Amino acid sequence: MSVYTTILRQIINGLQSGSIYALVALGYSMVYGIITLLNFAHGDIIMIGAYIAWLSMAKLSMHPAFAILSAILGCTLLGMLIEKAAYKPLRGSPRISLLITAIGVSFLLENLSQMVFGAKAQVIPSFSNIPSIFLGTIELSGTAVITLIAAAVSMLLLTFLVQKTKMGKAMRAVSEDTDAAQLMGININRTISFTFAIGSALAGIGAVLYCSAYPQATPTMGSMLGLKAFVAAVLGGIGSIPGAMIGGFAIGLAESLVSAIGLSVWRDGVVFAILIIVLLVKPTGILGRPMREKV
Amino acid sequence: MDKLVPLPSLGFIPERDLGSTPILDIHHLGVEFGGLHAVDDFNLIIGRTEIAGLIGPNGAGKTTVFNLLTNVYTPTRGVVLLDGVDIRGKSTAQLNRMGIARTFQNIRLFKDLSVEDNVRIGLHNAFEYSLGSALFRLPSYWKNERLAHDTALGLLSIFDMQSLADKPAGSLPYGAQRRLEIVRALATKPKLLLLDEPAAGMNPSETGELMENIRRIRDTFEIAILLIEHDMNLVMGICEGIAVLNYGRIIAKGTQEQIKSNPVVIEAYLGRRGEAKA
Amino acid sequence: AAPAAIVADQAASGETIKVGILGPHTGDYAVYGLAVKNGAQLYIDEVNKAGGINGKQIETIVYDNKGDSTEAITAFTRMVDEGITALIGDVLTGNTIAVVGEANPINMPMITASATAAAVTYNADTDTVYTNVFRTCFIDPFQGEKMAQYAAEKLNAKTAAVLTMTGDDYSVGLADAFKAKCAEVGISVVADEGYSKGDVDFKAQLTNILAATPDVVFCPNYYQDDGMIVTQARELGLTSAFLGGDGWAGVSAYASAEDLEGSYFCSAYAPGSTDAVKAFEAAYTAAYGADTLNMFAATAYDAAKVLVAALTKAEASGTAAGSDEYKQAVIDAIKTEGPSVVGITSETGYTFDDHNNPIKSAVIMTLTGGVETFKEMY
Amino acid sequence: MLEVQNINVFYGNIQAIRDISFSVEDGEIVTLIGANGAGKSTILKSISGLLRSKTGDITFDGKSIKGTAPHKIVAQGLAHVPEGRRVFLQMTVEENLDMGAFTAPRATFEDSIANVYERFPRLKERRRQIAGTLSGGEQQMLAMGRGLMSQPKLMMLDEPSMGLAPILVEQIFDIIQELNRAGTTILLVEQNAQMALSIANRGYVLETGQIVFHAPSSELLTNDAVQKAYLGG
Amino acid sequence: MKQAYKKIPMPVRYAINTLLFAAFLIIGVSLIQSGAISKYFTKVLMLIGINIILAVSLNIATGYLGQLPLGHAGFMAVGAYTAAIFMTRSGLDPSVSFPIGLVLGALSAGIFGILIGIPALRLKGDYLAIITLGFGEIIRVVLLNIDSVLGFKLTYGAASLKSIPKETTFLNTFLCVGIACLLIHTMMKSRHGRAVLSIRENEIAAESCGINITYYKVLGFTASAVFAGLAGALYAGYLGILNPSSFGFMKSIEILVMVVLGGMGSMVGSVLSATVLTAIPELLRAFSEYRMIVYSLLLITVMIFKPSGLMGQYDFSLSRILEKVFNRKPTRDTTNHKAGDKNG
Ligand SMILES: Nc1ncnc2c1ncn2[C@@H]1O[C@H](COP(=O)(O)OP(=O)(O)OP(=O)(O)O)[C@@H](O)[C@H]1O
Ligand SMILES: Nc1ncnc2c1ncn2[C@@H]1O[C@H](COP(=O)(O)OP(=O)(O)OP(=O)(O)O)[C@@H](O)[C@H]1O
Ligand SMILES: [Mg+2]
Ligand SMILES: [Mg+2]
Repeated sequence: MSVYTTILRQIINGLQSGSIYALVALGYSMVYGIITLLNFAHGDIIMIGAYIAWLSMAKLSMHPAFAILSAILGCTLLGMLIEKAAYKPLRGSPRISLLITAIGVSFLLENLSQMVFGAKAQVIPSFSNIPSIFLGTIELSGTAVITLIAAAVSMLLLTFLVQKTKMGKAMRAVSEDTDAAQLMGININRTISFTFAIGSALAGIGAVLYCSAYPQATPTMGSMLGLKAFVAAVLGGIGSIPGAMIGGFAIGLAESLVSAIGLSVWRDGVVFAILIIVLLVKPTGILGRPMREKV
Repeated sequence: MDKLVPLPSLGFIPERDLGSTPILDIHHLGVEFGGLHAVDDFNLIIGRTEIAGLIGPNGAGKTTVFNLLTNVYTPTRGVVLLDGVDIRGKSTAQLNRMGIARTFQNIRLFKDLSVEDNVRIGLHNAFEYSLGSALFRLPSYWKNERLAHDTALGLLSIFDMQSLADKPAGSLPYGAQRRLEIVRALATKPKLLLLDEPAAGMNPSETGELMENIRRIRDTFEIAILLIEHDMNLVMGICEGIAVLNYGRIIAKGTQEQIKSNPVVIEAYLGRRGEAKA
Repeated sequence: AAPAAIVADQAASGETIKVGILGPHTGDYAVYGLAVKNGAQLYIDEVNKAGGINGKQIETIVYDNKGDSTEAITAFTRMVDEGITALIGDVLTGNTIAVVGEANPINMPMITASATAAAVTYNADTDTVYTNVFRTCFIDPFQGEKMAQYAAEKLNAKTAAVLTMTGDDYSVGLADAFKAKCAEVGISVVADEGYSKGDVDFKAQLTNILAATPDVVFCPNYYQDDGMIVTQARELGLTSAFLGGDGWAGVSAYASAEDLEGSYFCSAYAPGSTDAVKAFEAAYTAAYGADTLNMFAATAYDAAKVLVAALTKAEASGTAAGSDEYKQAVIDAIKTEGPSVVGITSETGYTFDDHNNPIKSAVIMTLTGGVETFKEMY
Repeated sequence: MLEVQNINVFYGNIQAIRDISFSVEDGEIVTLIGANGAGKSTILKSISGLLRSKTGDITFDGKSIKGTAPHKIVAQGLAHVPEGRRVFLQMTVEENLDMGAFTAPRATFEDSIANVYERFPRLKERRRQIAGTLSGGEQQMLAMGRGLMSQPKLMMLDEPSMGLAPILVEQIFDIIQELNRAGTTILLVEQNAQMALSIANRGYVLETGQIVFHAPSSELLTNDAVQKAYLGG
Repeated sequence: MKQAYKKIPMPVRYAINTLLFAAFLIIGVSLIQSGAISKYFTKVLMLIGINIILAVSLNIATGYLGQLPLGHAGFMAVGAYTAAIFMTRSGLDPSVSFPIGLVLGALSAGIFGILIGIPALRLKGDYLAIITLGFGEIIRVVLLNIDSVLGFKLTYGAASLKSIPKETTFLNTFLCVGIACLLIHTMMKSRHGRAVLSIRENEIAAESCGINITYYKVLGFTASAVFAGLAGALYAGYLGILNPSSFGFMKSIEILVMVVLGGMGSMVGSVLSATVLTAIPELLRAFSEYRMIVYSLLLITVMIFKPSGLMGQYDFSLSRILEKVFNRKPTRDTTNHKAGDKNG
């Protein structure tokens, strides 16, 4: 195999894993953008989505299409429930308290699902056989193509939602100043609920695509994924929708290229070093708006 | 180098010693924000113990001038001499140590800290002791802390605020917060005090009191004060010289009388009723 | 401290023998900790049902350590305070070494069913053996060396690649031994790749391995990861044979039969191979479900068996439980009684070498048609 | 139109408002004056629902609005231009105005925004500027403009003239009067009591959370105590 | 109206606190030696002590400086490894090498604090969080991979650094707790501490008060790192074995939870919550597999009902209580000062 194809292949590898990061990072950024909450439980919602997919296919032998739907729906409802039960009572509290609550929710979901689903990794049956695409000699798996497309479409839809719709406007107002938003006649509870619904639905989609690429569900699968997505979102400029995409792909590519040059044992370190360098050059991430404060 | 504007340009009280060099000497100061000339060719001289006013329509660039003088923004053009020293390239903190203190249009107190601590932070450089003396409570710590405490209460007494010393600054009413900001600025031992709309949110009697206090501060500490204000009662009441800014440029400079009757100023800023009142 | 049920149970005899079971029952490694806990408990329950040791019931004190060394130490100390006479555990190598640091000074007998690093029973820096520590599982170097040898002798491999989970002592330990042995047996290691815990995408590393076209790929990790690694490798078109350690047991559920075909791993036992094994598996599944039924359940069952044999002997010696003599008696008994204990994973009994490691030969398992099948003893 | 009965408001355990009652009739301009910290802003926040009163009742347009969520109160036609501007700092001027029209019918949007731009040409000049970089006075204009966008029945203004140049202060008061003539009821909080009283029908004087005086503006303007305390006379 | 509230003079306060602390140590040590406190309980106490140092140290960066660092475990790791390598390699008697190891651990973590602080503190908020997380992870990855350097066995990577003399005791742990709390207290209640606080409150205003914010940010961050290093060194001597995976992201989160739960910026809160959060999992042992569920539910509940943490920003002070006792009727002027009523 030539060096050229190896490199090309590595780039494709990076894009594949990157597209999952991107999708998850979108959900992260979405919620962050509105209530500046680093929703640590986001990765765990994906984990629950994966278990729902597993339950519905492996245990209830549902049709894959229904499994996908129930995973997305389940995540959406779970996200909204978490918001109502754990985050809403903390409105107006310091951000960091919310962060700790999110960490608590994350622990809770992980431990609950270990109890309910067991500690062992569960294998998720494949949803369908999506044919691969060939780029010359290099095979690009069907799920990867779909993940890429899903990430791109989600990004466009979200951008449209936030920029052009009334709900989007409400979301932006709430994100800046909840009191002033209320005085504009915006129902902040509904807006935040909606945001969580969207973010969690994205997590559901992420869960489905994640499971088709890496068909295993474990109680702790969400934490690493969540962390990487968080890094991706920040790298892209947290709160920025296209930024989340770029960040996701950047992390995916960085990971595979670091491995490609034979540094796989150092990979996490090198990826973080890249992240640090990017942030030092551009302190608010690749697409983050500089926070200017008028004096 | 450009020729200095003759001194004193704004010093209208000859009987007071304004010193041989002005405290502040600004030449052709300017800054742009993406093509917008927020301040343009700004020249001003302020005498050592002068109270000067900077007025002008909203968005004229007054606050920006303060931001340039404290290096919150870096000027794109111009030279500023503080007490004869060029201040280019100095950080905000360094400028403060050189003698420029300010208050903010949007109040910036240390809200969760007590009123006294707010002032003591202002006294940071006035009563120095090393980290070691602090950690091990050496005599210099005790001495300076006691002095700082006394000084802080002394400064608060200017506005009769000693009794509030233990309260969190954020819980004070608006007007008290403005006064506290002034005290904190004074604590840094400035030669030049910049006040950005000190009377905003105060009612006329409070403003009257503030006016007295500003004058007293100048007299006790013998410092120069440059203030921005839209309350003409205050400006006309205490400013010995006034500069009027519009679209980043000075459109008029002079005494109260000159400004009040300047048709350009009336047109751009004071308005009909203002003219009548003034 | 004793749970009510057990208190009632032992009311008759009035005295119990306390045994600690320690391991990660929550968190990332819960699947191993629970297997050890259940496996050991299964045997102890059998003994208790049959009347216990000399009429004394065995009471287990079970604590979770989340896979965290700090918790392992506090939990162990608490067990000691509560009067355990021996410990089954810990589960993870690092935690176990930490516990050994506490157990060795007080000469507390302990048998681990799963901590495979050589350092668990032997301190290389000071060249001392922790005489109170035993295990019923393989040691890392043994497995790594075995597989390198096997690759050279039986598979005629000339080149090998290694893919390890960096930061995991088990994985790194096996890989290091494998690489060292490769040099001896004339295999050149053409790619040495790593990944981190929690990773699910291994394509980047596998692409590098693919480019190096090795004869075999040594993947000494845990089965879920290995399943995913093999699947992704085949997706990329890597056709080399995969080799693994005992962490592979159970891999067949995590990759397709096709992808796994022709992989080898060494193991302590072959599931379903003998009647004894089948009976154990049935009993375990009935009591705890099949979820955590993995190799460590079997080695833990054996550990309990060895320990009970030793305790029986020590009880007979008449020394007071918990006394120094008693502990020493248990330790001695493990050595003397071990060889006669036929376990699930050792048909020939447990004979311990001078580093307290069991002398047993490896079972080489291979995957054919999606089934983990016994290939040969090696 | 607005009836406030016996409200008591607390910040934690500090009582800011003590048993206050007052009313605003349809078509009136009513002003609240009082020293710093007297509780003026607190009253407005309680009316618009941002703060809750422990007791009493607030009715707007005949309906009780106490305990109603702020966004519902706004939808009923009560606008509150809060103290300290509170514009959306990361949005442009135009987006801010758009937010003001959140509850207003879409059809009138073009007219409303043209109207605001006409009153504040500076805002039109800066329509694409991020509000956070506007000068203090410009932000104040924006806050006022944003309030106008919702076309309310009752408008509560908290110190609308703060930080504005004299010429603009005049304009603001002109606008208030104009709005009022066009049918909007106004509840005005001002430090510039002189001007506030000169356009108001009635005034309430507040001291430490209590109403101490209530009279038609003309009377307040000539009252000695009020003169001394609030008009700088 | 001022005055009237009698304050206990500072030196007296320090004396009272020192005596009480000494009494605590003496009672503790004698109870342990007499066996009244079990070994297990002693271990838990030592862990509590180590966690207290971790919490109060992170509290400097989080509570006082107002930043959100997520890489605190990294500093702990540096301290732990430095001390451990020194102790295992110096050939000195453990009773000599341990105190030196503690100092070295704290110092090396401090050096890392400076090195990381200077670039990291240019960023704000969540960007700072992520960059510190990154540095923390890099420290961990490096510790994993510098198993041996130039043939010299250094960290042993994944195989763990073993045989560290177990020199940590109740007494030396709590002496370190005392020293850490005292030094943090004396730093914070001084012009330097106030400068740090002013940055949390309002950076721009702090600058215009003449405070060199870069210096004080790095100072705060470094102080935070120093004590984390000290805790790490104690931890090394407690556990006897070090593995880089003990110092991952989750460890940093664990410490952060302690600080926030205690109340940001409250040292007493940090001490309290470090104690509670270390004790709870131990108390919940009986719940076995359920205990993490109970733990996370507790965490969520506390945050919901006490969002600003157990102690808020309040700092408990014994002498203040004594003062209250001595001044039954505080005559402090509590009425709000109104500019208006004077003129009325
Ligand atoms: N960072 C910035 N970016 C873009 N424009 C800015 C920035 N800062 C200020 N401006 C613009 O510069 C002009 C001058 O602002 P400045 O705050 O100095 O006004 P001002 O004279 O203080 O007005 P006011 O009396 O309303 O406070 C304004 O039009 C403002 O919008
Ligand atoms: N968020 C708060 N927390 C605690 N106390 C507060 C808070 N907001 C206001 N207060 C207190 O409530 C009282 C009333 O404040 P309010 O803001 O209503 O006064 P105001 O009349 O609007 O004054 P100003 O002229 O300064 O705007 C004051 O004593 C103030 O200190
Ligand atoms: Mg201004
Ligand atoms: Mg107000």
